[in-house]
Amino acid sequence: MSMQTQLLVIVLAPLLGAILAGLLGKRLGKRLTHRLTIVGVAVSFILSLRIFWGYLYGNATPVDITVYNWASFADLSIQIGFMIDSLSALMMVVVTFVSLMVHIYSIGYMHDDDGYQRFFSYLSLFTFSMLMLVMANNFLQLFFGWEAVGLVSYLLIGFWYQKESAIFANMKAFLVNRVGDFGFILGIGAIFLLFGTFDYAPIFKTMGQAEEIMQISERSAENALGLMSLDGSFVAWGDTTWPIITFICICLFIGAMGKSAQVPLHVWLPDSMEGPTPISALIHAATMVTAGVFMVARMSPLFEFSETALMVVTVIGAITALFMGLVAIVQNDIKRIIAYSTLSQLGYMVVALGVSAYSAAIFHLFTHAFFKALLFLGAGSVIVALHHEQNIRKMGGLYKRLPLTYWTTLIGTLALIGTPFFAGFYSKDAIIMAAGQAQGPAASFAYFAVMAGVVITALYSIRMLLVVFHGKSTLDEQHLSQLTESPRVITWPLIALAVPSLMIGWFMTQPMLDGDYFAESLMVLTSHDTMQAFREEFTGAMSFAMHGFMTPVFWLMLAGVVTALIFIWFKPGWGVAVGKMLTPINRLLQRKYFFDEVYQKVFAKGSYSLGDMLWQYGDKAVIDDGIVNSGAQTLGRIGQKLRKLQTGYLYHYALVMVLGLVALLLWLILRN
Amino acid sequence: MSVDLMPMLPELFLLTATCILLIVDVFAKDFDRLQTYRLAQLSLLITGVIVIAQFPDLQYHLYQRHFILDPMAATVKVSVIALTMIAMMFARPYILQRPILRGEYFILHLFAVIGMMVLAGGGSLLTLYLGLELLSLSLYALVAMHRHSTLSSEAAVKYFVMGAIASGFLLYGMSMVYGVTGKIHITDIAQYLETAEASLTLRFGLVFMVVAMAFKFGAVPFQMWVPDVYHGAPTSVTAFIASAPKIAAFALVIRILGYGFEKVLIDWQGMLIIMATLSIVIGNLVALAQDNIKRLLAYSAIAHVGYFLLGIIAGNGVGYSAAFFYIITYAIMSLGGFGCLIYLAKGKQEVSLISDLKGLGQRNPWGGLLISFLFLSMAGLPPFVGFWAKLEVIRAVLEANLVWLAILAAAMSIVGLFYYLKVVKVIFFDPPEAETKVKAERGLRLALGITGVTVVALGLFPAQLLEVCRQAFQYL
Amino acid sequence: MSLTHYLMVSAILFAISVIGIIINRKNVITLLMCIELMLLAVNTNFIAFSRYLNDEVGQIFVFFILTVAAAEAAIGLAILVVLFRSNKDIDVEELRELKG
Amino acid sequence: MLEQLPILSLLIWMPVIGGLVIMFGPGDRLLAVSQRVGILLGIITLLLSCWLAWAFATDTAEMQFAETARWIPSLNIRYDLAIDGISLPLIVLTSLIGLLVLISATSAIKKRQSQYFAAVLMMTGLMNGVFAAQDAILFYVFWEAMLIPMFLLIGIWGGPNRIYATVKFFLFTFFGSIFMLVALIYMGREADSFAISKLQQLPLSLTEQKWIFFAFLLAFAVKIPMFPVHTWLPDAHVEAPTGGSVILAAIMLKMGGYGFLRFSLPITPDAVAEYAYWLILFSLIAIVYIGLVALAQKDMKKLIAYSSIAHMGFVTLGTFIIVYLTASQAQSMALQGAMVQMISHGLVSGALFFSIGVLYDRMHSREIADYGGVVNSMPIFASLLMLFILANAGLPGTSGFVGEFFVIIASFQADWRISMVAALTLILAAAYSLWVYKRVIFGKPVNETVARLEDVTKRERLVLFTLAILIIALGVYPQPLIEIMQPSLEKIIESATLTKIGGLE
Repeated sequence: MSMQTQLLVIVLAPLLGAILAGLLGKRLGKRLTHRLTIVGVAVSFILSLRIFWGYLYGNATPVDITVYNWASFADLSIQIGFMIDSLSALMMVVVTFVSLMVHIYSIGYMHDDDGYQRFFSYLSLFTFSMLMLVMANNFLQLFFGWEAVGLVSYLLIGFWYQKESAIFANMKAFLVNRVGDFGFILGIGAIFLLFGTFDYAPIFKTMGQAEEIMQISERSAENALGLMSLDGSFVAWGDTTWPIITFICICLFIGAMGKSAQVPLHVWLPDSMEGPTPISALIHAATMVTAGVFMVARMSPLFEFSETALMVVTVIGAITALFMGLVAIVQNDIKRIIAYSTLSQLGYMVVALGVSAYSAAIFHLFTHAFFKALLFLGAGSVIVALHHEQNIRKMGGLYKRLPLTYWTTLIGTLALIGTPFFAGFYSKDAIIMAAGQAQGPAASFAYFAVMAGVVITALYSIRMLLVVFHGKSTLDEQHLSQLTESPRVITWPLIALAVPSLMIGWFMTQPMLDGDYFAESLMVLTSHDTMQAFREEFTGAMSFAMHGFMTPVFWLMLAGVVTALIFIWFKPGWGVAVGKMLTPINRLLQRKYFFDEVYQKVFAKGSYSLGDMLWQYGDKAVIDDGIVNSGAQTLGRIGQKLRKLQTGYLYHYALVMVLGLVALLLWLILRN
Repeated sequence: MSVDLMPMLPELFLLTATCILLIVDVFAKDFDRLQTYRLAQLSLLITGVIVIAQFPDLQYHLYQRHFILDPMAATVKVSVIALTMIAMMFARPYILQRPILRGEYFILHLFAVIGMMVLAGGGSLLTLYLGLELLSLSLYALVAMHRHSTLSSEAAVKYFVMGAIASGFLLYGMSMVYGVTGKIHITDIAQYLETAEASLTLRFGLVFMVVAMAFKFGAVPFQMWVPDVYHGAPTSVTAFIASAPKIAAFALVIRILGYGFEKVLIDWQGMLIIMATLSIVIGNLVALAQDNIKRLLAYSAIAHVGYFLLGIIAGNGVGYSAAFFYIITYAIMSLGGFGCLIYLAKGKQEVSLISDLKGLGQRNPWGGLLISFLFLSMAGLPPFVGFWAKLEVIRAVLEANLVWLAILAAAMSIVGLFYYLKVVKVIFFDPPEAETKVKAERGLRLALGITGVTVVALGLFPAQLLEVCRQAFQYL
Repeated sequence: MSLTHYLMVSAILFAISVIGIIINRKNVITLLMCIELMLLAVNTNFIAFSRYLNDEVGQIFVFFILTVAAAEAAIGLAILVVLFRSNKDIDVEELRELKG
Repeated sequence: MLEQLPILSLLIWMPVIGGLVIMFGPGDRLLAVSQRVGILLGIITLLLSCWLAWAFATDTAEMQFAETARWIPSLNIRYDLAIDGISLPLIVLTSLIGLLVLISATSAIKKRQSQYFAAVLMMTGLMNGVFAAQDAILFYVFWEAMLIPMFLLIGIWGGPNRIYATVKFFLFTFFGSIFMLVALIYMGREADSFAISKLQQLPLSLTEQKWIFFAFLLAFAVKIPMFPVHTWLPDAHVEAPTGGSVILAAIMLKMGGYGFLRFSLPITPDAVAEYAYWLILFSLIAIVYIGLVALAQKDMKKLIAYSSIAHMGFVTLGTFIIVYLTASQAQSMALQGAMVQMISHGLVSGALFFSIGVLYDRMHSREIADYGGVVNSMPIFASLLMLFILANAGLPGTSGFVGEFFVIIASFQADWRISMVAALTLILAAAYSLWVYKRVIFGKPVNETVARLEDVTKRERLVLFTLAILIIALGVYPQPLIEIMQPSLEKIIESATLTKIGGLE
């Protein structure tokens, strides 16, 4: 198979599955539907893996392929095509693998649902969209994938459309994402202004040349672009000009904030947990929400040239990493805890992006995809076992009943909190080190945030683990004894995800963080190279992990774990007491910093009332009643008035006639 | 001295025929005067054929230049005859149901036609005056024909008194013109103005004459009689008054202003602009406030006169032909409009209020459609002929560089559309109050069909008529 | 007497007739008389001009006017009769069924 | 064989005459015959227009399939028909929508169906005429004549307040176009011809251009409609029967955009340059203001009507932004955006109004509050409506995206602030579209009637699927359409950017 065919198959196989499942699902039946879609995704996965292998161990070079001409006019041609390099290959594997696992898992999870076929159709459609996103070789297609994944996310969050909360959440998700897209499309506009194209390749090439110029002559980015007869800045307002690269990057990042749920556009992600759990694993943990991170990394040749933008990225990431983690501590819904954890982890990735540690960000994305998907699926397994109970306070002591779920979840949790040897450890440590290396106040704040985040992560993760699986069950014995481990279609994916959560770091850390796996796809200016320290320290996966026990990070994590153990395990009463002591903070966290309330009041209600006001006063009162109708009425009234002149008296008529005559005579005289 | 009477053959023939008809009618025994009616139609038809057969290609000044035979006169005659024939077709079933003298009715029409023909061919102030009076006197009598109707007699009195004042004005003006120029021939007057400066007395005379002509059309502020007469007269008479005489009056205006006083264009142009503006504005606005459909049509007639005057204002061939086209097509539409009212009248009951038309579209789709066509045509919407008329006059106004007037005319036509739509709305969208189907006599249906088809056909293919109108002024 | 005097007379006659029509609110017959007066004024004008211009056309015109005036009067009176028959009244002020 | 036929005349007169024949021939007495004849005519019209698209030469801006005949020699008005790349897509769209409206009417219209058929057929023909006319007066005749069947359509088959709506509609549009007539006559006199191509070449001073521009603006702005002369549209839409709304939204509004491209830009380039600032401003107001107003609507049709106005804001924005663009790429992109947006909006708004019609036929209510949970009983319908709603919100992959994307990107080249305000539609359109979808479709069935609704019938499915396929096709692969339009748009750009007053003053 030629490369193009392979790529097309990768993309179209899930799409075909989705279309078949969607249109013919009812006729195909459940079994055939899930088989079809799974085959589709499996084919994609296998082919993706092959390509990935080529980049990881072979010496595959980046490819840029055009599939078809989407639109062309006036020397401009916008084409649909694929750019495959180490970065996209990695993403393809992550997407297809997690998707495949979720497909399989869903056979069990969605078994009794009426919308079974629809669900698989959406899943495959999502896979298609996500692949389009990561494989895009131009901004248009990127935007297509970007919105398409948003759409499927919307559909899946509202999958249970009878649930009022679900259909509220999905709309919210879509709208908040649209706010991000608003920035994104402006970014694309600015890119077109600067480069006159939507394709990655020429953009990256230009920026590569700019880098060379900058290195040779130590100029600023704008200057460098200016030398290449590109306008490095543009008029913002009157005489003010803005550096265009910064504008582009910030706009694009606004898009990323929407998709990757960064503060303040994060509010949709916790609510998105209204969707079925497999979706939370696939879309809202492993893949879609990382699209923003991927995009920024993809655009590293642009971001590298704007200190301002990078600073913004760092700060936003740090805020998200720290404050969203805090919220996770006080949540009681199992899925929401994981959701906030996802937010926090996304914050980590974004911090990494901000400090130019793109490889670390992507690596964390990679490991996170496994362990977070694992955690969600584990949670899903628990939820299924408890007949769709999600409140952790109603759980407890489940480890005996659900051993497989327990052990896999444990692996996931350990990976999440960054226990040495687990996948999460490598990626998170790299990020922390990079943040530590970076200069400037933003980076210092970020460093603090990620360090504090370590404690917090450990705290909420262990809390959840303990409350759910250990402790005293609130269920009575009889109920508890009826609980059984989930079927194999559910547990196998757990195992399949647990393995990489545990081990992936051993194999991948070296090529990805230390090696040159990303050399062709990510651009880092030498002055920004925050991964330097990591590379120096890294000697091998095992030794690095051993070394990990001696770092402050480990002790912070341990502190978190211990705190959790004390509060949950040994002295449950303390928790309540501390909670009481810190009531205001507790309340702030419970209400998630009041973001939802404010947004609801200001934006949702506000724009509705504004619209209503414009309608009532602008359209109805001023234009319609004020001008149109009253204009017509005035004319009618004038007509009525004039009508009175026709009195019916003959002598009046004669008088008018004579007056008319006289008037004309006068006019004649006066005119001369 | 032998005189060639051939050029006057149509007039002479019609006069003879009418006189014979008067006698025939006296001896007619049949109640419905079918014979008289048929003979009247026949004589009109023959007259029309003669006019067409004699259609001149040049302008002839005959009989000591009292009589002009030119394409315009012939066109006016043909259209007047055609419209009168249709008007009589409308009238017959109508008067049969009412206490209206039947034989005389048609004969008066014939006299009016003779008057109009004389008017069209008038080459001197005298012939113009005589033609006008013959027309007017016939019309006064026609309006009063419905002897038991108080409205009708009131309308007749008003029409008569006002008309008499107007002809007094006309004569007074003529006397001044005569006094200054010493001539009563149009061509002589024109010649006089070629050489001499127009004195104030002459101009005063002009004003008096303009006022009289404006009265004939019903231009504001000389429009007061229009609504009352249109309203009070028997509908069939209104239909007649609203159509053919307008064309004849157009001939009068062209003869006097276009041919006679062409040199002092600047004087009468200003007056016409004032009157046109007022007519368009007041006609349209007051029409808006009407609920009687005949009055509505009357006010719309006033507005249309305003538009028609726009063509005259230009003061050149383009303008006159536009005005000519306008007035001919308007006469057709207006005749059709009143014809529809006759058609809809149930027995002795008249259609007077707009609300009487409720649900007509359902009761009688053809009738509803037809009346809507006519109304939309009057509103100047394509593909009906009224559109071309409007286009022509706007073109003429632009020709005269009066852009503001064109814009005003355009703007007021929106108001016009509003009240026409009001009627169309009632016809199609309001539910019918009574389920009665409208029945009508064949001749009436035929006549309506003719007007309706004309309005649409001329709307789609106006080229011929436009060409005829253009030809009428090629010697100017 | 010069032409101007005749013209003055006729103008005054004309004015009287017009004013008569306007201020008469009672009898329709008065209106008819006023109309006749108006035509008289015109005739005076024509004859005066004719004499002044030494041109007989004006006088011929007057003959026509006189004839027409007779016909007009006849029609006017006929209408008056019709009016009286239907309204039992010839009051000008009562003639206001048609208005607006 | 087809080459020899006067194909454009056929596209115009076949439906018109067919409509008359139906009305006065079989009528309601032989309804089955009327229906068949009507639909057959619709199909033939569509096929002919498709043939037109197939035989169209895409590499030239020349007028094609020209027909010419004397009409009114004394005024030099001719019966000139021809199409270029701008007319063609609109004609195909018109024929398609006309047919779909006929198909849906067979079940949706209960009273005086044959007359409805006649009105729709006549409108189809006349609208084809508008897009094909190459003589300004001929154009105007079609432009106005079309109002009459629409007037009747709303007035006879419309909702409770139909009379107000239809009269308002008629007067508003007439108000706009009458001044255009004055302008056309004025230019016709100057050019001694009413051929649009001649008018385009007519040299005009700036003052003349300004007056003419305003006359045109009024006509096209009302039609398209632009803020603040848009208020007829919501009323007309709400009261119109489904087919009326569809035609109104899908085609009639496009005539305004078409007019801007065909008349305003080439004829008055300097005036356009002078006033583009304001037009852009009003376009932006339309996008934001109307978007917000749409959010507050309680009536589905009104909501879609307002969203139409907002979407047409992109057409006007794309059209007038070219004044501020210098790169030919960006100019092309802007105009392409405007045109694609028109075609797309034709499909999307048509589909939306059809969908509302589907609901209305079952529930006899357009109030959003009367609905909820429709998905439970009408899943197929819900999925289709989802697609349309998303296309309305400009989701990439649907046609709704293409035009908005082009316009936003192109206007960024002029001024990023314009682009930013325009991009707000991403949020607003999504908000009102999805919110109405949520309230109507999602949730538990609000009442028994909703719970027992029947899903789309075969006929409805045919209509909706056709539109759905086109919407996706155009979103995924707009190139064929773009290719057709590009040469003609380039010609417009060329004439719009050349000043006309150089030699005059």
